[in-house]
Amino acid sequence: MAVMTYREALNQALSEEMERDPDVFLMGEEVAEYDGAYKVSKGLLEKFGDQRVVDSPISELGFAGLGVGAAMAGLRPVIEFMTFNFAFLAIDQVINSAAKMYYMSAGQFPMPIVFRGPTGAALQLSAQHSQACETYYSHAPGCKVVTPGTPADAKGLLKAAIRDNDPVAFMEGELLYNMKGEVPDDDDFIIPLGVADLKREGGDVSIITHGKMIHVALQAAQKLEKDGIEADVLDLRTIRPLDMDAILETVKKTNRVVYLEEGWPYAGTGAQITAMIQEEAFDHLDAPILRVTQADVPMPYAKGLEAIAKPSADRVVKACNRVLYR
Amino acid sequence: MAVMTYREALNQALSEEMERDPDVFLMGEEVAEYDGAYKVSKGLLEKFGDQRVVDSPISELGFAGLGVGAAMAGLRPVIEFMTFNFAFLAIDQVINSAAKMYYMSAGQFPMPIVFRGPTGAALQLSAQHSQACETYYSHAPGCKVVTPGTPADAKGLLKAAIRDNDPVAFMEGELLYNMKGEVPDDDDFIIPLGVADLKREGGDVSIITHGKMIHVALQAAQKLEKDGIEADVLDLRTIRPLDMDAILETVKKTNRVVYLEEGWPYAGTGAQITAMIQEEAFDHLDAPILRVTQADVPMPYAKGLEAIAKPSADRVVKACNRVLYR
Amino acid sequence: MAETKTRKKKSSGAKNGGALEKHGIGEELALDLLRDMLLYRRFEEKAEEAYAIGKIGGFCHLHIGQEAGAAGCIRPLREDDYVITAYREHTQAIAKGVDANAVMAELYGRVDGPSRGKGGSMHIYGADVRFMGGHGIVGGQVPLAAGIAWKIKYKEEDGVVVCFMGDAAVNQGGFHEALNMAAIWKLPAIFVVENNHYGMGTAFSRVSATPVAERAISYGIESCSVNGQDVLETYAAFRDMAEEVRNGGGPRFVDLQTYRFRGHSMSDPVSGTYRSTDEVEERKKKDDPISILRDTLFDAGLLDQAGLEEMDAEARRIASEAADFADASAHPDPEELFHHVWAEENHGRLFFDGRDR
Amino acid sequence: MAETKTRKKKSSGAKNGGALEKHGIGEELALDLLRDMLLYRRFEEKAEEAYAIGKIGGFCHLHIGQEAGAAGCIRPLREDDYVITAYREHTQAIAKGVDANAVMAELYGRVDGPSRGKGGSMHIYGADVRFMGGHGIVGGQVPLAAGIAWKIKYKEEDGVVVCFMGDAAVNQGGFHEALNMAAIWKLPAIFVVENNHYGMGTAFSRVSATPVAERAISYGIESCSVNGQDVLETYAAFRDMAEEVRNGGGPRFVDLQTYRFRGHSMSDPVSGTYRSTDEVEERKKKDDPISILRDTLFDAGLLDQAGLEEMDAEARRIASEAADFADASAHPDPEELFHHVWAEENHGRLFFDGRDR
Ligand SMILES: Cc1ncc(C[n+]2csc(CCOP(=O)(O)OP(=O)(O)O)c2C)c(N)n1
Ligand SMILES: Cc1ncc(C[n+]2csc(CCOP(=O)(O)OP(=O)(O)O)c2C)c(N)n1
Ligand SMILES: [Mg+2]
Ligand SMILES: [Mg+2]
Repeated sequence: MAVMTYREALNQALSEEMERDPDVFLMGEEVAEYDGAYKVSKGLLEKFGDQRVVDSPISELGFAGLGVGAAMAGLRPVIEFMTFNFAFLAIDQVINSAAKMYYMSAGQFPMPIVFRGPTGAALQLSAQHSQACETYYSHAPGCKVVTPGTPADAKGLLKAAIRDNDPVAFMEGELLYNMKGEVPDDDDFIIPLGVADLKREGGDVSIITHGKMIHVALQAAQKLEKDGIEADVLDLRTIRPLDMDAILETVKKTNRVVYLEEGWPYAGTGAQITAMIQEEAFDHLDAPILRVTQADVPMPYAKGLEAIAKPSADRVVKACNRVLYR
Repeated sequence: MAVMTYREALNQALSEEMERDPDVFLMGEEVAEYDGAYKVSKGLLEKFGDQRVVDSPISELGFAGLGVGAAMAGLRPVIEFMTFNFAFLAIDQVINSAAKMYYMSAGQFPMPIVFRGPTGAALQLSAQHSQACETYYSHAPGCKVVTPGTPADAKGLLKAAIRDNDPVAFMEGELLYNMKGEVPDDDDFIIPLGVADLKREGGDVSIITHGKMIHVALQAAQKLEKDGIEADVLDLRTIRPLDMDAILETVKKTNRVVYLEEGWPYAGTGAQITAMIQEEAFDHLDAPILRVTQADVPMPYAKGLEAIAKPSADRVVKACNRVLYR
Repeated sequence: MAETKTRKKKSSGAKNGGALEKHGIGEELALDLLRDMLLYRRFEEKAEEAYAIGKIGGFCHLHIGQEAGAAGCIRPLREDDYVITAYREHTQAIAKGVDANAVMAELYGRVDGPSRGKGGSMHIYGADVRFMGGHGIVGGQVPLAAGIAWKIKYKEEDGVVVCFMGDAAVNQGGFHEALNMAAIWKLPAIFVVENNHYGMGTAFSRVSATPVAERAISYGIESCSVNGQDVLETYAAFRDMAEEVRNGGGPRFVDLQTYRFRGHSMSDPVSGTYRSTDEVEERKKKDDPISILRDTLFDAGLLDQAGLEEMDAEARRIASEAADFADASAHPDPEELFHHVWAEENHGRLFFDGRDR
Repeated sequence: MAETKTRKKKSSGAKNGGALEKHGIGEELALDLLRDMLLYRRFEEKAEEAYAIGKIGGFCHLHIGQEAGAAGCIRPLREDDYVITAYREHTQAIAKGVDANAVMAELYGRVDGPSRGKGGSMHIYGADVRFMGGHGIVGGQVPLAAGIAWKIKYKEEDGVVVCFMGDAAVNQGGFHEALNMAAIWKLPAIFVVENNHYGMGTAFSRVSATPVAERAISYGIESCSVNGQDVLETYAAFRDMAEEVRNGGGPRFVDLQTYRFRGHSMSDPVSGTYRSTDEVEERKKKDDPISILRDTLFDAGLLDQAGLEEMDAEARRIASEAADFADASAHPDPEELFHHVWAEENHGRLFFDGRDR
């Protein structure tokens, strides 16, 4: 096991998959000469040349569509959005072309394309640069959504996403790029899509989450531990496909659930998971499922306001106490 | 009370509000000379001239943004999307500009703009022309979402939406345009946003829905009646703002809920309503809340497949029987 | 198609006789182009009938009047070249090699259609013959074409992609983003605007301050205008352009001047406030690509009435055979609803609609 | 700013003396333009300091080197004209009349900022002075500008809107859609590309086959290139253009040639693989808009070193006063988090985050 940053893990995944398959190429703004706005593609231009690591114009709709066309013709594009906040400009090509093409052609055109970049908030980037965008992609059948929270997950899942034959929205986190963690050395280290990971074993309450919120969940679990409460912390890792078995397992164990997510509540991921749990494990619930989310407002710039807008370990603890009726 | 079509009701609402306020104008593809792709704007060009009823190029992002800019400068634009399926191209301006501007400017720029057009499926229009788009708009704070299901609601709600000072995604239905119903004659007939309507009084089970699905819900209620089951049918009418009081009232009365929606399940409106009900009326639920939605697939063209992809009264009846444990 | 005028025949004899030579088009090829267009015409007339009796539903956009934009643009291409287009694509699918029976079956929503009835009129695909669809979002196919051209360049192939769009599509931002990328990366793509002068009910002159042909200047892409009602001129232009692009000439932009003889779709009126009946009748008389080629061949003595009728009978035969084939094809089974959503199953759940309900 | 070279002064005396006349700019105005630019420079240098010590966070894009694009473009406008721009807008906000103290307070995230600290560096607005922001999505402000121009036309006013964008923004589809609409409806808008030749680390020449100035040809919009480092030329160009647009001349497109002296944002390097340190130093020496005007005024005998130092002291005073003001301004109260999401409450629930948790 090597210790590396989330950024390096993504970089390795890209590099290894590009080595492995000449049809894989990376395109996006600043990915080549600038090594990526967040340096995720550092060194790849040198290694693979400017036909496989390509700086695009600021034309999100255009280069996302270019990727879809290239995938139709047999390549395996990795399209980087500098952040998913800018992908609103491209979402027509993701939903109307990428996610629907395989169906509209009755299987004639698989769509092995990855759209990747950070989602959610970093620090004080204000409303137009801080949105968590999962819902816009998970809602549509035909599009897979992957949200790694650790370096190992980032590497294993990106490699799986690149090898997958469906379009994948691969959502990273600006605040995760510098995070360090252990990553298996194996060149073929793959984490299959759709397998959740129980990141902490408890038994009193289930904190279910995805993406960078896994770290907030673990902090909350530590605080709860001090009060003698042991929390299961389940990291979904991919929200479509969804590891429902793992969800039901922890629910049936603890009978109490808090869903934690970075984004807004209305029709968010937590709403979906909550609706499914109450449907499929109704008799196992000893309390309503609570959701901890971003405050239901556009993200403000001011440091203090941003801090309270984001989900916090304390709010998770409070929610856990509520479902435990403490 | 006059009897008129949903189309005529919308046309009246537009005409009356344009009469009332010279700052209201209508822009979109084919809205002027062609009277609208679905004839909703019939006669308005003649009545108000080509500065107030404006044919746009096929530039969804551009004319949606033009509307937002005009609203910033003090006008009250009504922007027609021929259907919301095409608004994926414009959603950046709706979410990143319209929905966030008032907040980013701390109240300097109210955003009195209506984006309107049909959402969801008509008949055999296939995957790129049949998507129900509510989730893409309801998810974001700053954007109101209105989904009238009858002519009276269409008129009263459109007038309210035009007078509202926040951006409103006003979602109609192609299959509703020809539907007839009674509409109050009053020029100032307004249905305030955020008021649900109990369209049928029952007591055994609650069918909650919005938009054109209200008619499927009422059919289902009739079928259930034959089996001696009386269903409440609650039409939310607006999904943001949301009439939670009305929802909780019917839930506490029947203790059994089915949410019916036209769109896809994952992170749909039903997921949100379900999550809220189980949180706020947990002890009142005698059964899990079930959702009846479009099949979780892109909409197929073939008549037979499309028919089974859409939510049906029979599937609603089945779901009601399940929550009634019959 | 319009009746021939004897006078015209005489007077234009010489000029027309020279048309084939002028464009370097042989007799057999010229006759084939006529066969192509007759088939497209009869095929879509059949589709019209079928639509009228409810065998075909939804939107159905006919190419009638614009057939040279299928025959003339696509016949000069190689099998390994790609074609991508919008929703007015029945004839172009056939031109690229999708079986006419299959196309009709798709319109009928049957399992023998290329998309097994799931795509319908707007979404015809032929992966095997490199016909890349069939797209319903105006302008949506243009960035896809850039991606297909990207693949050709990436794989160092010598193919080209021809991307069709309507005149209204040039007002889509994606069109501009795609043309800019094609220009900076010198992609082997030919962007063709089938300029029938209207987007639904909107005359192009009302939504553009400049003619279509000028819309690529900003990118430094070489442009030309082609008479899309003259299939010989169209064929020659695309034959030559394809060669140049194939040899590294970079992208091209074509203003293909044409005219739509029918309404925007089956549910739209042929004429109305946006264009007069006279205008339409005038164009049908003067500018029918089939009549124009027919007259040329008559005048050049390469075809006579009998030969024409024979050809036409054959076209009608294929068209009605297609309709019979489609009608005999099965409706997709209910479980097909859930096929082809995902190319790859993974661990975990991919569908969320609770099948049991 | 770069040191003056005596030789230069002598040799260019005559020419520079004539610069004011040539552009029809009076002495006081010329001095005001220098005052403006000095203020912008010192103001943003202050912001740099504040950023370095963590008083300002997030993205902070400086205009240093491009100040003529604020002073020269906006000073000629009327109060009732509109300005809208992207995220590199501190100086342009001040130029349009937003109080410098308030702008700095916004950068600090305090309640005395125009957005009460909720907007930050990228989202400065001044509704009262018709400064329309402050937008973070590249190209996003361009359609908005068309809408503002639409309102001017709709209300039959004689104002204009000046819309700034960077060179990279011309590759956004929305830019094209907006310019096309401006052209067909003859909207009173001036679209200005602040062409500093790079979008972050990407040279424009790598993402466009044609120069910026050609990007409006397709719409038939009159274009011109202006030396954006020469504030006198810039001022004169905008003064004249605004008059023409005001009088119904329709939209204009300007390639304002300039150069960014700092990194893309505070978190980006000034130079790197995408541009050499030499290039940057060279441009700073040769092309500082402040030095250029200073030399002109020196040579014309309208300003001496003492006068300059006085001016500069005043600029520094205002800048540090702004920093002090910002620092003294309160942080927004927690409950402000939920203000200004909705302009209008309705019946029913608008917030869904369960405040009690
Ligand atoms: C983005 C988008 N907006 C609107 C529509 C509805 N629509 C379908 S075809 C059409 C007109 C297109 O005209 P043109 O591009 O000239 O092609 P033509 O139909 O003339 O072949 C419109 C507005 C659409 N399908 N997609
Ligand atoms: C749609 C979108 N894509 C990407 C970004 C990230 N980004 C911010 S500024 C920028 C470069 C813009 O360069 P240019 O338009 O030349 O303006 P300049 O910064 O040079 O003033 C990029 C890529 C963004 N904010 N919006
Ligand atoms: Mg057309
Ligand atoms: Mg730039």
